[in-house]
Amino acid sequence: MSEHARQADIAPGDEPIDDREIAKGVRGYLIGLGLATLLTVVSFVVAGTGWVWAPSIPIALAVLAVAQMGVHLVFFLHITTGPDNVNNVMALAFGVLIVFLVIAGSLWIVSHLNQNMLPMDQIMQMQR
Amino acid sequence: MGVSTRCRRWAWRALVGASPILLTACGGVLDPKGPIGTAERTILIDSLAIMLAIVVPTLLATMGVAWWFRTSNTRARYLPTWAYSGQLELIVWAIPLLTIMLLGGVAWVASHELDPAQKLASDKPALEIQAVSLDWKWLFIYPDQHIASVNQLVVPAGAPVHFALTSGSVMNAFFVPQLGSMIYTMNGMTTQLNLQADAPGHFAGMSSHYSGDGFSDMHFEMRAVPAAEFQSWVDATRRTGPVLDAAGYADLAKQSTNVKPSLYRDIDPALFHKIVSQELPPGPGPRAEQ
Amino acid sequence: MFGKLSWAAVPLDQPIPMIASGVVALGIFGVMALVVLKGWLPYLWREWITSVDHKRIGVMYTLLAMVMLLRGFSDAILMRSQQALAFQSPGYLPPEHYDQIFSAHGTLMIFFVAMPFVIGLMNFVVPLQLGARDVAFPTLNSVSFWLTATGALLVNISLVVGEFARTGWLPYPPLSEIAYSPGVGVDYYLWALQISGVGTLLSGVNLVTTVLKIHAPGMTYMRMPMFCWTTLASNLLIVAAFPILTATLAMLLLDRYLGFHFFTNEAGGNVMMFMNLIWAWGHPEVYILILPAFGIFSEIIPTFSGKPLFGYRSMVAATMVICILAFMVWLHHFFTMGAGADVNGIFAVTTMIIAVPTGVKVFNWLFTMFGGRIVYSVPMLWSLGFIVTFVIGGMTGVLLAVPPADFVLHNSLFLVAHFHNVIIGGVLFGSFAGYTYWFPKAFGFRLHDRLGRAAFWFWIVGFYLAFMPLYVLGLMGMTRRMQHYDVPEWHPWLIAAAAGAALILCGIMLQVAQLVVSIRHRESLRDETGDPWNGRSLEWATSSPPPAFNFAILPNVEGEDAYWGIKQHARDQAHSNEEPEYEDIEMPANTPTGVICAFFATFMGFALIWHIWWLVIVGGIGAYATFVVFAWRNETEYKIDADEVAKIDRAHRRAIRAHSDAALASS
Amino acid sequence: MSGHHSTAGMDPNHIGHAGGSGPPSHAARAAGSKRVIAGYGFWIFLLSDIIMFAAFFASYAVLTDATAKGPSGRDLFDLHGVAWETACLLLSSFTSGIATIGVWARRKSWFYGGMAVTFVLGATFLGLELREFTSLVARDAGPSRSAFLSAFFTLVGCHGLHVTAGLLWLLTMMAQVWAKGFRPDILRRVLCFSLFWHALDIVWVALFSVVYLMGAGR
Ligand code: HEA
Ligand code: HEA
Ligand code: CUA
Ligand SMILES: [Cu+2]
Repeated sequence: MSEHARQADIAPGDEPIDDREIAKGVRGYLIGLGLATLLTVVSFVVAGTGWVWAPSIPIALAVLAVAQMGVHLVFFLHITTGPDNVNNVMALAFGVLIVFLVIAGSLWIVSHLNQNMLPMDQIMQMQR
Repeated sequence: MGVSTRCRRWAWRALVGASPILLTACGGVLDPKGPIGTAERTILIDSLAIMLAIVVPTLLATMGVAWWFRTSNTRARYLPTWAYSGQLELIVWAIPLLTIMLLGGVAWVASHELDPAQKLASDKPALEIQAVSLDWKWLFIYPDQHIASVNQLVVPAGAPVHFALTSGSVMNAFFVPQLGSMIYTMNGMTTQLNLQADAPGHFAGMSSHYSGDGFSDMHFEMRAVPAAEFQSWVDATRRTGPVLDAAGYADLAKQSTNVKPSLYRDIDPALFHKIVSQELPPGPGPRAEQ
Repeated sequence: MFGKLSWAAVPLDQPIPMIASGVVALGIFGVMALVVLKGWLPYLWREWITSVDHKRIGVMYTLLAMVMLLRGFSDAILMRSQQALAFQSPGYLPPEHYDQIFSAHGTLMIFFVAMPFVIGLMNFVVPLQLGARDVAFPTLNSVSFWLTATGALLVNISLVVGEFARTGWLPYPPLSEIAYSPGVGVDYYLWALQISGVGTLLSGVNLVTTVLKIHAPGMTYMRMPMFCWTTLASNLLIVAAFPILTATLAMLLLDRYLGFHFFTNEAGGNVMMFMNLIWAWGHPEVYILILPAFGIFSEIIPTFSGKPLFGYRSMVAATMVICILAFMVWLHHFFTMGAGADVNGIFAVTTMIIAVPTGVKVFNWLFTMFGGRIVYSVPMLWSLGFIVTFVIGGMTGVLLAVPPADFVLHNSLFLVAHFHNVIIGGVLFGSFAGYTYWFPKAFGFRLHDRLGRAAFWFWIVGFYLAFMPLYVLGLMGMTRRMQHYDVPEWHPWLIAAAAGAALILCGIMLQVAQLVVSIRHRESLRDETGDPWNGRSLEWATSSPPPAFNFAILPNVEGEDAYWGIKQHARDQAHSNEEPEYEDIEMPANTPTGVICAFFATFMGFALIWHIWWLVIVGGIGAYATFVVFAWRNETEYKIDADEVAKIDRAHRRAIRAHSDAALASS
Repeated sequence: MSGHHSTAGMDPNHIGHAGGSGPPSHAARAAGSKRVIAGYGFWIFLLSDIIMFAAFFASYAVLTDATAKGPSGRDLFDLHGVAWETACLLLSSFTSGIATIGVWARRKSWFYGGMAVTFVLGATFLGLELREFTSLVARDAGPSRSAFLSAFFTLVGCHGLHVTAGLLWLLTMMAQVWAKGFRPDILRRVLCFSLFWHALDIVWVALFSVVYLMGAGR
């Protein structure tokens, strides 16, 4: 198999050979660490203080979390949109889709079920 | 429901012609005795007819093509490289897609029309029944009549019945095939069901969700009777049998199989509420017996 | 010392399981004695048990499936005869047995028959079709297989020691919670599936990686045979769905072992979450099973029609659409829970949409046959039987997807008929077709033809007789899982169904006979050229059975139907015989890692079921140690010399030349 | 026989040579190197792991309000501890990156140093988590108190178990490099380990956002 080995594909988490310069590498991880720290701190601040309008906190947290995951993917896992990464990104997209379907689907279904199965007295109250 | 009556009539004829046994065999979902069951049978047959319209030609074509193009048939044309055709490709996607659009429309509308929680339109008031599945029997509480019964259900014919259902132990499903729609029963939760029997009669009812060793005997008889007879049945019941209170319920909740029908003269009015809210704990399961 | 285990766990007082397990134990013991006495053990150990060759592992998977099929079928016969007898009588199987039997039947058939059968075929065929030397992770492949075997072993141990679950093939709580099922039955179920689930997941990872990353030169994605595509889709589903099963079963385990409250009646547990999650796995699971079968038919129908697959691109698209849609329909298994019209309606529509890509496949097979020269070989018979049967089963599936229809058909025998209709007509017929089609590739000789035909006809007639009555019974209001009943109208239909099962039994016996007769007459059934069916894809380009390295020189692919192209090219240019330059080939070395892992996993599973905690710890440490030892090896590959490769390949070339000369001479 | 001819070189759908979804050449699609294969396989495994977490997340989300009259997240969560845990894990992701750079540059000191610090940070994280768990159990808020707590302990504990497994793996990798040096098969395993470790950090981001920060705020 190895005769046909090509570097056109790249393993997830790897960086292309020619990019492997120590200084450059360290710089990448440092940028990632900085951005991630920033986002984490903002998340804790948003949740822990009254600075943000309370009902929007969960949305803000969700957005921040997604952003931070993105930072990790790019700077720590070296996932890019380059042609050598197509397969890695496709697999990731598939995974994210399934995660979304399972979580959102479950919440939607069970919330409807719960709504329809309130104990009798609560239904009576609603009808009156 | 978007299906032409001609189509429906055709389906009927096919079904009646093909299997008279199906229809004469009483007690099934093709022999409904109430509005819900009737509507469901209609939907079932309509959907089947829509699909048969495409499935039957497909099956015939399969067998025909397979037979005609057998090696020994020298008259059949051999097209050894024919593997693509834009038009056919389009048709191949379009036909099932259109069928499904029709069928999906039917399903969408029908699931709204026949939502089991939906009240039935009627000039008569609905009879309220609280059904509790237990290991392994059914308890029916008549909250307005202050009576209860085990493994038998008497309702007035021609009037809607509203069921509130729960389980006193594991999951079950309440089902009277000739009246339609089954629904799950679960501990700590209430499901809703609305049914009606159009004319007096006896119908078999059962649990249609496996619930353990005694499951096969977890059936009950449902009787629809004329309104006057219903009233006299209620009156008679009020005069006989024990009272169902918390202690009686605890007894009933223990596992038992093949339970004979019985009646309760009076009930604790909050009984159903106490079961749903788990104030009365769920049935003890097999351990209690040892 | 031995946790909950004591002699009382062995049901000495119950004749049926004791006799059954006695026979099984005797059989196993007999085979083992034979192996040892004949001195075959070293051979088996070297060539099979420790093998990491995808072909050997594939064969072992299918063998496991067939053995479990016999067990699953004996359960089916028990059920059919019980229901034929139990009219107004308790029959001969009391509920606590009958309930174990349908639970074991469903569990075995899905997890230890259907799954290993399709995984075995994918394992065997896909690397050959891709023009590869092996799967991506050969050792992992062996681990996967042995973990699956462990699960199967645990289920069968439950026959003798303790009991099996009485909760159906999917253990719905709260019935499966400790309060209502205090015995070890559910624990057997849970640990068997957790252990084999790890194996399945790993083999999913393995095959996805293989299809996406390992090819012969020129084998682009759009040139892969359909079976590779459906393998990709099916294994993507495995990778995405099995973790959900693992998580769900883990929650039930935590409830049972540590008093958690995910699905209990008490303390806020929510049983609906179990139904929701188990079907979020369960529905994709049925497409995990059917997609490889679709792929098998997409190989067989073109081969025996003598033309390429019609609408290849549509087929690829349909496969991937099914793969995604599979995750958007799971609620159709609990329409009757009462989620309301909007939820039911949406899931009804998404469910039905699956009929579109499936229909596309059916029509494309039809057009593949159109204009062909159809050879009615045994694999082709199974394929035709499949199309007809599966379309009917699919149609009743779509009917169940209409919520108001499901409100009266859910949990009825109509449903049971639906899924046997698609599983037997689809997955099982597909597996049988693939088994007959690729058998010569695996063993170098064909299966006996006439016996195969006879088996097919018994099967198909038996199938319709056994399962069409169930549709009628479902419409008559009969629920599933009834141990007895007292409705006179049901009785004749159940007797008919039992007769059908008896015909199926004849079919099975003919299949066994076919195997035996074929082995006896293997010389006359020999496949000399490696290409007995005039095949179109690369597995037919090598000898039967293929050498360990599959291809002496990795083939160069220049279009779809790779081998067909090569053959045509050779015929046009009459130059198939120039000899390439052979090179040394490195192949992964055999290792007992898989079987040792499974050894520890078996003890660990058994110990967990019976609460023998010290043994759990020993098993865990043993498994970890095995991996470390494996990781410490220095020699992970062995080399096959170019001379050796040349010798093997020349023999194959000579055989092909002799064959084509003979063909020329006779024409 | 024209039929023969047209099948030979051509492909009937006229797609074979266009090569499908984009990769420009046969070369791109030829068998990848072992490193790519191993990394990709592990990537797929990680996705499956994340989907398993998704199932636990879904249960947690559904059961957050099922406190059975017991304590809720608001009553229980201590954001200070969580902040420290987060810091540990984030830093450890960085240090494991440093170990990776040590591998490229074939510098054992960077590798051992990075891995050792990663281990310490991971172990500290685990210690903090254990402290939280024991204090919860001590306050009668153990996993069998309510469905909410069952889901909480399972979700967070599952991540903790992954970290534990990661630490075991980390030590094994250090031992392997020490015993065998930077051999290609060992480097592949190191690659997989670093993927694993970074993925655990990503899961933790979801955990502290959804479970702790949103939970404490209710
Ligand atoms: C792959 C799945 C699969 C298969 C193949 C089958 C096959 C069969 N099943 Fe299956 N069945 C299920 C999956 C399957 N079943 C499931 C999931 C359930 C639900 C369980 C539950 O309720 O929880 C169920 C339930 C179920 C019931 C219970 C119905 C009820 O609830 O009341 C019954 C009743 O008779 C039944 C009958 C049969 C019969 C007669 C066959 C026959 O067709 C048997 C066919 C025989 C074989 C498949 C083996 C034969 C072949 C060989 C041995 C090959 C030999 C060798 C060579 C090829 C060389 N099944
Ligand atoms: C291999 C297994 C397999 C396959 C392929 C399928 C395929 C399908 N199944 Fe089935 N199903 C099961 C195995 C399978 N199923 C099992 C095991 C259960 C029960 C589990 C249990 O409860 O124990 C079940 C249960 C089940 C239910 C739940 C019923 C209930 O519990 O009440 C439903 C409901 O929607 C359903 C629907 C479908 C549909 C719509 C398809 C579709 O994919 C079918 C698509 C195919 C076609 C439609 C035929 C070909 C198409 C054409 C010729 C085109 C033209 C046709 C039309 C436009 C209609 N299935
Ligand atoms: Cu189930 Cu509410
Ligand atoms: Cu399904």
